[in-house]
Amino acid sequence: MTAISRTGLNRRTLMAGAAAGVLAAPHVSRGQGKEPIKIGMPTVLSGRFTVVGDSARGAAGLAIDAFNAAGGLDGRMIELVARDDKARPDEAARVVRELLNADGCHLLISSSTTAGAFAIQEVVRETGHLCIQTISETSSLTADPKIRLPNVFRGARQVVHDAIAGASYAAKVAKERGLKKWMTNSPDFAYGRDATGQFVESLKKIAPDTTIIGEAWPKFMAPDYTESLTQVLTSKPDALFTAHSGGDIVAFMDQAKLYNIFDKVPMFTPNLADLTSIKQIKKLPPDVRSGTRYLATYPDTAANHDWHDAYVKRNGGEPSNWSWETAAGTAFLLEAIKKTKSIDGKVLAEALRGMTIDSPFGIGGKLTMRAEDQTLINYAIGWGSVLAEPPYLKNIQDTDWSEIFHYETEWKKSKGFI
Amino acid sequence: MNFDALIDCFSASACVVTQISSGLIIGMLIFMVASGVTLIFGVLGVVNFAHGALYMLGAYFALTAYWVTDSFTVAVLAGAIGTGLFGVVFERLFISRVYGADVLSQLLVCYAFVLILDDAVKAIWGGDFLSMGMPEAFALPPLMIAGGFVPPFYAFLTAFAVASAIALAALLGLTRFGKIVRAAAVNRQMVGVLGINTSLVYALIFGLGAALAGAAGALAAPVRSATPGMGFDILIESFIVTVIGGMGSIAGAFVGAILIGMIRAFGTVGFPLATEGVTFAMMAVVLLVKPAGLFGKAGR
Amino acid sequence: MTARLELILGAVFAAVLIAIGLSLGDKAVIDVLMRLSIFSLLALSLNILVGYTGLVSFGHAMFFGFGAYVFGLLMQTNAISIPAAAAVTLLATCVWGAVSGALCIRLTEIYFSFLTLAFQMLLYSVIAGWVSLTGGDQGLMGGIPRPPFLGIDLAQPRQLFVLTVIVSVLSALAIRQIVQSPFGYALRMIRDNAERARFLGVPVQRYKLQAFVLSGIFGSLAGILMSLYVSGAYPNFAFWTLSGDAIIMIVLGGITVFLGPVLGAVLFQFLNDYINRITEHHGMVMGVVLLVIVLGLRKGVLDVLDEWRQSRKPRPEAAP
Amino acid sequence: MTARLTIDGLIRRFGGVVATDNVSMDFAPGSLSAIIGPNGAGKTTFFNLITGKLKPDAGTIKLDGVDIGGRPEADIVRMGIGRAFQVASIFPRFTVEESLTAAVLSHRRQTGSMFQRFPLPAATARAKEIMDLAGLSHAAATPSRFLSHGDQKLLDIALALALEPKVLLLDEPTAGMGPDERWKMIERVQLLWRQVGMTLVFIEHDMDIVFKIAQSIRVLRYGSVLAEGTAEEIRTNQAVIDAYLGTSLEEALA
Amino acid sequence: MSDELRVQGMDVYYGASQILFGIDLAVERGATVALLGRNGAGKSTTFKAIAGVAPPRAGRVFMREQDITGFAPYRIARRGIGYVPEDRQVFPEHSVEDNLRIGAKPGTDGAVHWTLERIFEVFPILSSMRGRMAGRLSGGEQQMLTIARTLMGNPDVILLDEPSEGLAPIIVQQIARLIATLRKEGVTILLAEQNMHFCIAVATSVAIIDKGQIVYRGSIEELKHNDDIKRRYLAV
Repeated sequence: MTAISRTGLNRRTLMAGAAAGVLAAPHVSRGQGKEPIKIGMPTVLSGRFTVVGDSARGAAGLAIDAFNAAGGLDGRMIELVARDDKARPDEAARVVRELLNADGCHLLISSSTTAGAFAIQEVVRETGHLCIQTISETSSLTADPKIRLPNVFRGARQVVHDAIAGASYAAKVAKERGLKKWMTNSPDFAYGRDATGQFVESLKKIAPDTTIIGEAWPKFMAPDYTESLTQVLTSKPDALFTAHSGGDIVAFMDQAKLYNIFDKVPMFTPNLADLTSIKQIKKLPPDVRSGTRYLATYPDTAANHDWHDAYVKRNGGEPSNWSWETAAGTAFLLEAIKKTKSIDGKVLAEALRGMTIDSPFGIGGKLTMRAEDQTLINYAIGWGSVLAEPPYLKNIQDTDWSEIFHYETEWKKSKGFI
Repeated sequence: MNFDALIDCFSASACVVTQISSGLIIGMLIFMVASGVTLIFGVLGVVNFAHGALYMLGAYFALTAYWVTDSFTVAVLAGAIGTGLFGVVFERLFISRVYGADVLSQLLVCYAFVLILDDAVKAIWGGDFLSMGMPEAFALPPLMIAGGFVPPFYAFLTAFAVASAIALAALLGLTRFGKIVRAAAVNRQMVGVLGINTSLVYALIFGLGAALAGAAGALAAPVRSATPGMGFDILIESFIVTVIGGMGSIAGAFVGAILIGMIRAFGTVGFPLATEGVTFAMMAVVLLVKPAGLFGKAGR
Repeated sequence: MTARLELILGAVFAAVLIAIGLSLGDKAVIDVLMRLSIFSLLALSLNILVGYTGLVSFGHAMFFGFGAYVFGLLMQTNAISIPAAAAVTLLATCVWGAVSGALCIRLTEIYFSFLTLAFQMLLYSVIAGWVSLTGGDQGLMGGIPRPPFLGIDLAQPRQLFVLTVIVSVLSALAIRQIVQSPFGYALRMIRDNAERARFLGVPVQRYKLQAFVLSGIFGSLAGILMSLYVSGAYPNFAFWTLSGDAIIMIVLGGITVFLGPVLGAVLFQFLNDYINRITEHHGMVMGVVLLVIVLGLRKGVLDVLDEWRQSRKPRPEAAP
Repeated sequence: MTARLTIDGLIRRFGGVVATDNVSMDFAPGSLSAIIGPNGAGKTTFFNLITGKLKPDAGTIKLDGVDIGGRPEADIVRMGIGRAFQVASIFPRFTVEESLTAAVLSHRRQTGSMFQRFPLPAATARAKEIMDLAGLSHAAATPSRFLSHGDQKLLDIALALALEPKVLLLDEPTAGMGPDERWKMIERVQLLWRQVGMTLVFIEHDMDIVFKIAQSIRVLRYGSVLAEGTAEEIRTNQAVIDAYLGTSLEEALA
Repeated sequence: MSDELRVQGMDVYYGASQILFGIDLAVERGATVALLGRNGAGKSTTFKAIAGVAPPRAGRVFMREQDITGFAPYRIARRGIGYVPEDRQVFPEHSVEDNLRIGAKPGTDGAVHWTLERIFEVFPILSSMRGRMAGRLSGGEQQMLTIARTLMGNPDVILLDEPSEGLAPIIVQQIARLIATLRKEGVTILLAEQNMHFCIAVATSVAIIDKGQIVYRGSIEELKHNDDIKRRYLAV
């Protein structure tokens, strides 16, 4: 029996539903033992981002299963209530309210995509519930003090970290290979703009002699990149950066392949070295550089291999970047619960600030929840050349977190965040 | 806005050739879908909001067939024929019940199927994106034409779409079936009185429209990843194309599709963030100036 | 029913809703009631066009989004009070409604529908594309400030709830007044037989435009309430799927009976929320429910009841 | 006595076809006239020209000496030419009383009001008068779509009456009715005409009806006036008989 | 001789209003029966009901003793009934030849008596216009075309609804000659007309319909000499 429940449709629910009509009355499913701790998870379970929700739910479920198997919190089990937000921010806001108010969830793991994450941020700003964001990597969510909330933590990577890591790596390659003229091609939505803007900014700082000679912003989820790819052909850059991800980067590369664009132009992306993406690429161009998203072999530790195998065993498919992010966020939450023996949001928040846990995804097996901006740091992040076969990435260069911190601080200052 | 870039592009044959070819490709896939929309509207009088979902079905049928047989030809046939058959059944069981009904009923029946099909695809093929990859036969370097690049697969795709357009025009213009179809569009009752089973004709037309969408989905499969809900964008685009070209006009759909393709291809160079707005504005202008569309007959 | 009686019933209804919401003290109930109020208002406003004037708009959500964004942006300036911002927003809606409406009503039937859709998508692409102003796909970020006015503090969920219910019920009464006025009957004449109406001296085009603008104003008001409720505005508010949802609502509930859209909004939200709670395959379930209603009932729920009621009336014999 | 409605030299072409070919006729105030003619004779076109639905290519149409030719329909309606349609043109979802009340409101230019409640008592009172006149009172609360065919046509006429027309044009008031219904209908029309005292012109195919009630009969054929006169004159007019029965073909076929 | 087509007690309604009241009609094989009546008497409705376009609410229709009541129009056509509607209804944007081809089908016996060549022999005027858009033809030519189009379906019975309506005398004569030719070919014809003289010229027997009821049946000879009937139901 898994801990994941879709709020069982029991008789009581039905009767309450019938009696109260549309007033989906709060119903706390009382089991035999103690009342479970309910964690609400708004996420995408339909449409084009179903993969996000599946990844997140599977990862959180794995962690919670283990927690419950170990006896829960003094015998109290944790129940995960995952619900579809249809990748719509307004629906995400509604679902969160419903999870909190109707289902009586005590805590939240928000696995909504960026727009939904910001909508959820506004809800918990009002309700004050503790919330771990595990999918949105958009920097401002926690970096911008106007948006950051004391009750919201990010268990996901952050765009600015990726951008600095990428720029640092790209700068080295650029120096070696003389890549001066760069182009970008990224989706026109929050994550795409953020990832690209911050990469470009960082690259200019680290390698001042590079220039951006063109940028393309295909509509987000646009199935077709032809016109922006041909623009690359016309502009003849030395290298290209893209922040497409998931199915889009696969389509992007499939379409680019037709023009043999990346035969001559090296491609840099933070998003390709992920098991769910890389396996879909049928023909890999010779020179593609990617940041690590999720690979069973990075970090190449027994803990990571074991986690990967456990995930596959429980959920069937391969874990994705969203899986490890949610796993990390969930681990922090569970660790805080264990430590404080509480489910009070304020108590947990206090414990989470600055917490360091053992994790397969951290540098040296440790992850830290930075106190000052309540965001995840010290996760393993590296860049390398993409391979078509396992281990999918070679010559991985680990990013030095001190470099990330350095440029991150500069970036924050430039934004007026600190 | 960057009109300098646009001017630069127009002064270089390489850029012009490349962008025109990319506009053609974009347009041709839209045309394959839009031709079905316009055909079904023109003959059956139904605005098929579920057409994007049929495109999606085509892609998934093609993917499955490709995995089983490893043949792209079989994949395209499976996409087209499978979706076409689905269309015939869909028309007989559901669409035929809303002929002559108000547009609201038609809209809702189709919308219900969009919901059902998106979900069914997720249930059958899973929610993850799927990719076919380029078939061996097309894994070739791009052709060089006047300094511009044209990938062989896209040349094939364009040729396929143009061939479909010609075949469709020939079918409707030259064959007895086509003449019956056009006659039924004008006067269904009289065609029936002449001993022709118009219900069958309607089902076949819906099936044909569905098959075109399915073929488009199959053709897109090597270059676009398949996900539930993937038909949404192309549905909207084919509506724009249909409205601009004239509801019911195949030629209009062809011209409209190329127009949209070109706006996107050159818009990316000159006004990358406004291309979508421009297409909607164009649709609004056409509706206002010539509500029946560029090739539509007034007062349908 | 007289206007006075309706006013009393409306007041009683609002009072009951508020009493339920506040006395249960349950946030879930308040949430549900607020959303129902807002979507009922959206559906009612759309039905001025669809049910009473016979104009099927596919783009009604543009007013919802317009209201939410204009209001949200005004509030984010921190320079204006809530009622003033709402007034300015509704005024702006009038202008936008008059401009887009003047163009849209020149067309009829499916062409009208498509033109409204085009205008809506135009607005949507402006919202999605003008990132520096609107925040693009992330919506208006940082929340919508809700400074107290006249002793009302809308940052308090319970006060916002009370206000939302009152505004919605008042708007519903206003819409009721409009559709029951001589003007409302002129709209019905246009719906039933525009040619005949013209021949009886009804200025058909002018009235259509007025109906378009009025429907927009109430749609915009629903958007304002929504932006207060979610403390933000999102591009989805102006997307065609929301227009589609609004159409589904009125078709579910019925377009010929005044409260049909309200019932439809309730049914739709119930289906949406409840199906979403019990199954991941909400698409299939919702699709099947829609099919049953459209192909089975062929009308909205209240339409069916109304038809049944009318058909039970004794029919007169032919004129003696 | 001067005519109420005077038509002079009216011409209307559709492409190459002359649908109305130099038609001149006039109708005295308070007269009751029928227009007959084989299918395609241009009767409905003639009505469409008078009511402004079509614009004449040439000729004049004068109502009490004022030329109304080519004016917009709405103006002509307000000037006093009412019309009922061959296929009853009504408001299917309105009850009879609502339909007439709305028509009265429109006539009184009161439909713009959003702050009053429909129906306004004064308008209802007037609607009831018209209902009585038209013999529809028994069906006051019936939705129009449920009315019998005959009552629908009566309602169409009653709608026109709400505008208090000086001239009322009826296009085949008995079309599509059973034998008994026709007589009831036409008696009702005759009664209306007597009570209201307007000028009434109707198109009709049922010759029994035409001959029984029309004071004067105009015969149209191929768009032009073939004959004009009383029932007896028309009945014996050889040209009219030929137009209806056709000329003998036996010689041609021999 | 057996009845090719028989109609029994047929009632037809449009919505709530009854148009036809218990129509009985029989057409013998090879006969040319005229259904005479004034405008609005119910001739067209009778034809529409037989052709399946306006299905009867009561009564039965038999074709060669087989019940075809309630069949879809195309099935009725395939049973050998060809229907030429009064308002012609050519396909205006199709050429004359295409109009004819759309109508082409073998007869109930599987044979093809009417080919394009034969049609053009019988309708020389259409031959010279085979490529022209049907919408551009004159009224008389369109009438010829609809008859020819129906013949292409090799019908056993042809329902001709007011073929002479609105046509110039010279054309009416041509159509009358054509009907005579068809009769010689053995086609059974049911003809609706207002034009009594036309009927007298072409028909073998006559039925008169008035206000939705058949009020008279008889031979052409009888009708010719029955002035009372003529005046009551047909003339002014």
